[in-house]
Order: sequence, then C-alpha cells, then structure tokens
Amino acid sequence: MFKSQEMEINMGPQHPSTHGVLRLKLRLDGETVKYCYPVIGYLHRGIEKICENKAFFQGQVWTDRLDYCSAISNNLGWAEAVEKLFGITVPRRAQYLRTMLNELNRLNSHLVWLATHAMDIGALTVFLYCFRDREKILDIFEAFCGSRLTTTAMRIGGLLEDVPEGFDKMVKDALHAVRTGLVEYETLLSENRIWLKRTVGVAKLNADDCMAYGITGPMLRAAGIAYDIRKAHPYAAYGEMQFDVPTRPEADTYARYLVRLEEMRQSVRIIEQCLEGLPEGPVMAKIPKVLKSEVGEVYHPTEAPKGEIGFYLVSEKGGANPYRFHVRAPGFFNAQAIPLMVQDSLVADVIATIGTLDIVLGEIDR
Amino acid sequence: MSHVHDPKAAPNRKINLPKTAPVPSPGAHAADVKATQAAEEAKWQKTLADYEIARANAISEGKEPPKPPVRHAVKADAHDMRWPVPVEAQDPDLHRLRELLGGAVEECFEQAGELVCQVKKEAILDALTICNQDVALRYEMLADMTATHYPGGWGFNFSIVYHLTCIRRRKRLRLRILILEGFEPESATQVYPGANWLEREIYDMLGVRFANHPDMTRILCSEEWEGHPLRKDYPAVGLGQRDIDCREDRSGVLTRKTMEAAGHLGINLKPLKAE
Amino acid sequence: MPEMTLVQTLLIAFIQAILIIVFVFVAVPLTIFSERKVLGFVQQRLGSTRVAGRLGGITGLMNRGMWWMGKIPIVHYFRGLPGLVGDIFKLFIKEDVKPAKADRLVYLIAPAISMVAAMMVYAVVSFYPGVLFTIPSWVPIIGGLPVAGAMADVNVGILILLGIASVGVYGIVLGAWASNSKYPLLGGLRSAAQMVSYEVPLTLSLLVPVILAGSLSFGEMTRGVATGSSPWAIPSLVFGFFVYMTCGYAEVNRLPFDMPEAENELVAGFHTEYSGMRFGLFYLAEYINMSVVAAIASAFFFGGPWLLPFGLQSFVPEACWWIGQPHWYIYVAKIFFFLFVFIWVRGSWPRYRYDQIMAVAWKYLIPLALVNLVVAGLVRYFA
Amino acid sequence: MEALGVTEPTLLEHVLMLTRVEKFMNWSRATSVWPVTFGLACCAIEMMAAGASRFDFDRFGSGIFRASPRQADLMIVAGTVSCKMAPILKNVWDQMPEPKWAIALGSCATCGGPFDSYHTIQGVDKIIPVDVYIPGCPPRPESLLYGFMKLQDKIMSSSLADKYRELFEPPAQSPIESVEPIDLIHEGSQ
Repeated sequence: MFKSQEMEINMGPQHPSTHGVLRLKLRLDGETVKYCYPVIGYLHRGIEKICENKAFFQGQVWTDRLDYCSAISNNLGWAEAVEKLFGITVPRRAQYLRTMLNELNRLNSHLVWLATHAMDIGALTVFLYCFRDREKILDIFEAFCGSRLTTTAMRIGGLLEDVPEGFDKMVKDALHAVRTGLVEYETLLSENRIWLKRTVGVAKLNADDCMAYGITGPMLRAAGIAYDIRKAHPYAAYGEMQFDVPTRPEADTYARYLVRLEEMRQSVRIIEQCLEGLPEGPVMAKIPKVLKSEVGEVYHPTEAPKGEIGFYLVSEKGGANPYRFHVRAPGFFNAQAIPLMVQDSLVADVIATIGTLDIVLGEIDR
Repeated sequence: MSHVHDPKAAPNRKINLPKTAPVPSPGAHAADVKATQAAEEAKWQKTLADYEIARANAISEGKEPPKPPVRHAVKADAHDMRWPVPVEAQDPDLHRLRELLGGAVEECFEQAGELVCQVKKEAILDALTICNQDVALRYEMLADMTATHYPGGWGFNFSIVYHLTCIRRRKRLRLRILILEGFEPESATQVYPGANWLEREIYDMLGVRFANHPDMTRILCSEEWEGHPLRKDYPAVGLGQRDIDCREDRSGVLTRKTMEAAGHLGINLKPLKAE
Repeated sequence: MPEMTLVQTLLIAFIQAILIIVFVFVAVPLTIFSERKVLGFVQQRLGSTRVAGRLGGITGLMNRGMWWMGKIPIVHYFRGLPGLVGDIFKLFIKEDVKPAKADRLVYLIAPAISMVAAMMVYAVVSFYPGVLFTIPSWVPIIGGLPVAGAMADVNVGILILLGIASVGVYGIVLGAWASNSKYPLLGGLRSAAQMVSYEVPLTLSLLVPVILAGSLSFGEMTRGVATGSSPWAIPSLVFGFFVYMTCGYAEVNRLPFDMPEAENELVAGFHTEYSGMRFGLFYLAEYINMSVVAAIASAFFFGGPWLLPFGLQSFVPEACWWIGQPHWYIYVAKIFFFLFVFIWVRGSWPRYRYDQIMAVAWKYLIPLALVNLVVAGLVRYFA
Repeated sequence: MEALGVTEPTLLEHVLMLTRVEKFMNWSRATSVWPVTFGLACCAIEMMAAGASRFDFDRFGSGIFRASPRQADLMIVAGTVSCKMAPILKNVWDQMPEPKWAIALGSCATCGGPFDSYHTIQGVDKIIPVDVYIPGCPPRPESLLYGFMKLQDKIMSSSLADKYRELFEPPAQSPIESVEPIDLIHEGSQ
C-alpha cells in the first residue's frame, strides 16, 4: 500500500563537517546508509603539474599546501626525498631540529583533528580549547620560519637558519600547554558517556582491510598493528629517539582517539629528548647553488600525522626540476575507505567516520 | 568566457616536449657513464690535437709555442652529495621474485636502498599476485601507484610504478612496467582493493586506462574535462577551462549558463526519481 | 474580589498578555545574548563586545561606552548587548527566500505555528498565583482592579500546557516537509519521532507533582508541591526532575539532543531552507520553548515563587512597595538559572546519535518515570 | 544650493526619505554579519583560528557561523576555488538571500595565488562579486578581522538608492541580451 523509497542525498561539498570540500553521495534508507560514493577533486589545484615545472628548491612551497594542517611533515618528506635522490647528507643538528619541528607539527595536526572531530560530534568547547593550545605551537613556527601555517620550514640539505633566541623556552611553554590541555580534553571526553556512545564500535576497520586499502598511520595502529615509519624506516633523527608506538586492538573511533592522544604524549617526549640532546654544528649541508640531477627515481615515505606521506620523484639528466612529481597522500587512501566504514551505519556515524579518518582535502585532491 | 585553445592568444600555454625518457636502470646508467667518459676522452683528444696543430703552426711561424694542455684529475667533490648509483640486485626478495616470475622480469636493481623490479607489462597482475601471496614475500600493502608520461620514450610512452610495502618485514619494493599509448594494463584492484582510486587518478591525470577496473571514471577533474593534465604535452595553465570570467555579467544569467555547461550544478536540487 | 464586566476582564487580560509578551521578548533575546556570552566564558573567549561603526555618532557612543564597561567586573558581560537589536532587525529586513518547489502555504505558516504554540503556553504559566499588582484607581474603566500573576490559571492548566506544547512539533515537521528539500526532511522526521517519544516520559514525570499537589492547575500545583508535600516525596521529585529536564532538553532540541537541527549532520536541520525572519521565528520559538521548560521545572520541582534555598523564603516580605510582589522575582530568577543551565550543558557535552536518543527515551526514561510515578502515588497515599 | 556644493536630489531621493532608516538598517546589518561555514582550503584553518579563543571573531557580533547559506549574510571564500568547485560556489552564493557580501580570503581566492595551473579559477571575483580582498597565504587572523572591519565600514556607507539603481536601472551595455532566460533555482522576493 505504502511505497518506500531510498533517498539519495549529497553530503558536501558545502557541508559543515566534511572538512573542506569532500562530497559523499549517500543513499539512505531512513537514516541508514545503504550506499556511499565519495566524490573528490573539488580542491584539485594541480600541485603535481606545478611542481614538475618548478626547480627542486622551489617545489617545497607547494608541499605546504598539500596537507595544510601539517605543513612541516610535508616539507620534511619533500626535503628528504630530494636529499635521497641526490644523496645529500644532512648535518646532525639540522636532523634534530627537523625532528623537533616535525613533532611539534604532529601535535598541531592532532590538535586540529581533535578540535574538528569533537565539534562534529557536538562538543563545542573542546574545539576552542584545542585551538587555544595550538596557538602556542603556531607561535613557535612563526618565530622559526615567519609563517603560521604554510611554513616552508626545510631547505634541501638542512635548514635555512638556526633557531631564534628563546626558542627552547617557547617550546617548553608550548609543551606545558599541551600537557595541561590534554588533561582537559580527557576530562571532557574520555569518560564522557555520550562520547563513548558515539565513538565506541563506530566506523570499525580491521587490520586486514586497512592493509588492503593502504591505510597507514593512527588508523592502522588503532587496528593493532604497530607500524610506524619512524621506527620501521627511521629518518631524520628518529633513530636516536626513545618513544613508543601506541596501539589499540579495537579498530574503532574511540581506539583511534586514544591512539592519537597517546601519540601526542609520545611527541612531547620526543621533543623533550631533542631539546636535551640538541647537538652543536651547522644546520646546512654543503650543496651546490643549483641542483642538476642525473637520471633517477625515488620514493621516500615518511610518517605524517595522518599516515604515510610519500614523495615519488623522477629526475632527468641535467634537469633542474623533477621530471615527475607525485605525492602519496595518506588522506587519499583514508577517504577511499569511507564506503567500507559507513555501510549500514547511520548518518551521524558518517560524520564521526569523516572525523576519525582525519582527512584534509588539500592532500587528497592535490 | 569561451575556452581558449589558441596558444597565440595565451602565449604561456606553449609547451616544450622533452626529448629524452629518463628511466633509470643500471644498464642505462653504465652506458651513460661510458658515454660521458668517451665524450670526455674525445674532448681531451681534440684538445691535444688542437694543441699539436697550434704548436706546429707556432713553430712554423717562428713564434713561441703555446703551453701544453694539462688534463685535470677529477676534483674531489667538496659537497655533501653522492649521487646514488643503480647497482645490480642483491636483496633476497628480488632474487626470489626473479625466481618465481622467470622470464617476465625485465630488470632488477637497487638504487638508493630501494628495490626495483621491472616486469613485462602483460605479467603485472601475476607479479602483483606473487608479491601479495607468496609466503616469502607477502607484500600486504600497495603503498602507492603512479605513472609517468614519456613522450620521448623509445618503444614506450608510459611507465607505471607500484610501490609495495611489507609491513611485517618492514620492506619496500617497486614494480615497474613500461607501456605504449593505448595499452590497457590489468587492474591491480583484484589483488589490492586500494588501487581503485589510484588507477582512476592515473586515468584522469595521464589517460592510461586499466582493464577490468570496476569504475574507470575520472576522479579529480570533472567528467567533462578535456585532456589529461599530467601528460607532458598538456600546458600547465590548461586548455582554457579555467579562464571563466563572469565579471561583466551583472545578472548572473550568463554565469549560470557557463556553470551549467561545466556540469555538476544540480546538487541536492534534482527531483526525486520515482520508482 | 469584585465581579468584573466583560470589558474589564478583556482589558485586564490584554494587560496581562502585554506583560507576558514583554517578559518573553526581554527574556528570550537576553538568553540568546547570554548564550553567546556564557559560551564564550566557558570557552575562554569574550563573546560579542562591540557593535559596528566608527567612533563617532551613536555607534561611537555605544562602542566607547562598551569599552568603559569592560573595566567594570560584572557589567562587562553585557557589552555587545546593542548588537542584539541589530541581529533581530537584520533578520526582519533580510530577503525572504521561498524555494520554488516548496509547498507555499505550509511553508509560510510553519514558523508561525512554532512561534504561536510556544507563546501560547505562557497563557497558563502562573508567575504568581495571587495578585501581582493593583491598577491605580485613576485609570478609567479598570481602575482599582487587581492584575493576577497568571493569565488563565485554569484548573486543567497542565493539560492545556502539554497540549499546546505538543502542537509545536507540527511547526517543525510541516516546515521541514514543505521545504521540499532533503536535509530538512531528515530533520523533520527526526524531530517528529523524537518529540513524540519524549512527550511520554515528560508527561509521566509531570504527573508526579500533579499527584503530590492533587490538582491540575498550574498555580495550585506550584503551591501544593512547594508547601504541602511531605519529606518522603523528595526522592520522587528529584527523580521526576531529572526525567523532566532530560525530556525538556529533548523537547526543545537542545544539545545533547539537538537532532532536528544537528548542524554538523544535517546542515541546519529542519530550517535549512528558511531565511530571514521566518528562520528568526524558529530561532525565537526554540528559545521561548527553552524558557517554558525552565519555567515548568522551576515551578513544579524547585518551589516556583515560594521556596528559596536554606529556608530563606521566610525572610521574603509579602509585598514590598518599591518592587511590587517579591515572589515573582524569585520565580523569574529561577527561570533564568535554568536557562543558564541549558547553555552550560551546551558548552560541555557532545551530541547523542539519533537511535541512541530513542533508546534513552524508551529504555530508560519511560520505565524510570513509571516507577517514579508509582512511588509518588504511594507517598501520596501513605504520607 | 548649487553654490553650497550640494547636488540636486534625484527623483528617488525626493520620493523616499531614507537617511535615518537607512542608517539604522545599515548599522543592524553591519553589526550582525553572519558568515556561512564555507571552508575550502588552508585559509579555512585560519578562519577557524580567527573564530577561536585568541582572536574571537564573535567580538564583532559575527560569531554565529551558519551552516545553511539561506541564513547567512557573508560568504568568506577561504581558499582555492577549483574549476570543479566553481559551480557549487556560485550555487551557494545564489542560495544566500540579499543583502549578502563576500570576502575573498587569501591569495588564492583573490587572484589564484601560487596555483597558476589548469584547474584553479584565478580569483573568485570572476564568479561572484567580492567586497573585500584579503591577501596573504594564508592571511593571519588579524588580517581577517581587519578585512571584516572594512566590510562593516562598507556596509555602513552603503545606500539603498545604490541598490535600487543596481537592481532596476539597466547597465549601459547588457551582456545578457542574447541569452534567453532560464529557470532560476529559487524565486527571489518580489
């Protein structure tokens, strides 16, 4: 007598919680998601094409804008990839500073993640608290490289300059803010019944699926696999650092939340070690003014806050710019798994899923 | 408002097609080194010959003979830079792969600590399956996959690289195939489901289609996009798709027409389809 | 009390209505404003502190004044208050968009249904069950007549209240349906299910004071619960209060139950397609409903105008020449306290999921309310 | 009158006595500018930072970010507009009711920024009318606040008569003569 019909609905590109311009075509039966098809490309800016037309020195500027919440990770990945291509050895002090900046950046990125994820689930105040603590880290970036978000912090062969005066005090202040902040977030969320109800058992993705879909980073670690490129293929000064790789077996949103919070604590630990053991010396390797490449091909993975970010470079003989430049963005793979995770869940869980994936459309669309 | 395809109207739309195809391999590198040495040697011989002629001339004219040229030894590099040279395969994984794939392997080498295996284009699915399922290899994850356009390639137009990761043994491997324009390699989605979007991206950006792919559509650009942007013959500023300018259009009608032509306008406004 | 003519009755009622409208339209914008300020306070920021305009003319005076206000401890929270006038007036003069495919009539009247239903509830809310003030004798026709603290304190007041309050859901559902858009439709469906579900435990929890006071009239109930109930009734009142407040949050769609307009899920929920003052009406209706919930909670569970903490009510004079009837102020203060709690909760808690909300209503609140009702009945019978 | 430098009032100004009402309207619009949540790229993060504790956009009475464009007055185009996004951006802009304003936040929205490539619109002003341009990549939150104050000034000095002319008096050269009218998405208020 009554006809029932599934409803197609577009979530995004303009939607408050798609973290930019992701678009999900959903087919709903009531509130249950029966089919989900992500559409990306609304922020495609042609970064790969641009970088193929820019010199090795210049390309870094565009890597800032890939994952704009964690620009320094991208800078580091890019610089290391070019250094690997050319076989450049970076001074030890520069390695330490890079490690420190990268970890600060991880804190920054995780804070943005927690802020937006919590706001999507409705916890307004956590958003503001996270942004409050994040400002301290941004101040450090600003003191170091003059910009808050798009840092361009690395140079091929090291760093442009040594750290400014009073740098370690700023870092210590920021670490203190983050440490006290973490207590606040945990008070507001970790044992909050509503938070638990919204996150426990939501958006599950087990380890096999993670690996099949190329998902890395906190997502993989929350599925019980202790794979961290900082440990597996140590780069920068990570080989000399003492830190743990947190894992959880549950593979749900709450596990990822806990893993990321623990990662922030480990980052604090790494930064403290860097501050203590910071060696003296130059921060820049001796390299020619203009890099002329031979024929080469390199893929360099590093651990960005969102997972493995890899830079693939092909160089031609005598070329000053890469022949081919490709970014393996973690968000690209994470976004691909959305249909898998939201199948037969509710609309509200789609929001939680997008939040827990920690996607940034800048790196997905490039 | 209309698309500008005329390079004269937009001079920076000109492109320089590369003449060479930089595909690294030990053989090519050795040949390159040899060619460089030969060129240097030839240059030196020419310098010597020039000197001999100049000396003979000077003696015959009664002038003072020029100084003999000095062949400089190769300078010790003052930079912290050592170009990583491709070397023959030493890693057991590569040997295992060569053993299993047999004649399908075209080349195996290591460069900058990365394992590279170039296989025949028809055998890529076999190679991926072996990498994924062989007990000794077990590369569980396809970390990345991308292609490169070589308009100047001899016998191939594209290289497609697969970056595999073995999480348990912390190993990485690069598989590579070289294909001609129009060849459709087997899709990797049958082995690694995560290759779905990667292959769509390759199709979108470079125009390489994959056989047996579940959904071979454009992913980043819209469906109506002309050309494949990451090809070397595609200008960096595009073929004119971006040159929308509706600043003179006060009522917005023209803008809307342009936008509708660009597609994707009816978001959330299309009527429900009755069953 | 002398017998009144029809004209006199109507005029008195008119005055009462005006008073209630004034109260509502002072209380609601203040709530909206303090929502921003209190949220700002919770979130370690300032909230609105200034209005547009250069440092000249009226705007300059306002901005300078607010700058000086910033130096005074408590007063500085009220900076930015003039901006509220701007908010409301701007909504009035904003373009009123009607979607082309919308059901025109229903689309137009839906916000009015919400608003009217919310306002009409105040007809039976008794601010003070006695005489609020007497009209001076020099006024023609109605001179010397008393004005009661309730517009219509009828003996089935609580029924009217619940009945009218449940009409409010029609405004939301109809508005959502008439928009002919998908997100509003989802919001409307959520809202219908949620409100119908939460009506049940809400009514059950309100039956506790009804049983304890033995009356259905608003004023009688308030007085009965506040003055006549035995100490044994306190547990059931406490449980009743918690059930009632939970349902109240759900009924007015506030966090953590703001499903129909869950901003991060459904864009703006049922009023996604509404603009201008029609949206403003929904917006105001939400806050009026909040104040109604706060009024009922403070009347039936917190002693309404009669009780103060620590027995301080015994020091309140019966009447005071310079502020009028003092009990009225106690009641209004309690209402504002509960409005503050609404905002406080919003600043602290995440949002439930839709199915979880339903589970809360049907699995926990209704059984709890039923048991509570039985306990209250036993208390009433034995004590 | 001419000697005093005062121009003859136009017909419109004869008919309508607008000044005081207009001032109040402008003030109320300027003091409650509600932006639509429309983040595109990097600048959206700075826009969020501008709304957060340290900078607190809400001080200007504009902290109410509306998710639905129907209820918003201001579109802050924060980030790069790609060719694929342009129609959607235009659509969202059309869904906003009058009066509405746009801020182009950041170099990308202003002029394309560093992305001089095939898929980026070189400035959002090619699609929608922009009131305030804020350069920077991304601009600091202070820049956004300053740009916002400039927008308030602009609103305060706007005039109903200008709006009337813009809406009802035809432009000198109409580019739309050759185009037949098409269905609009919504009816405006008439």
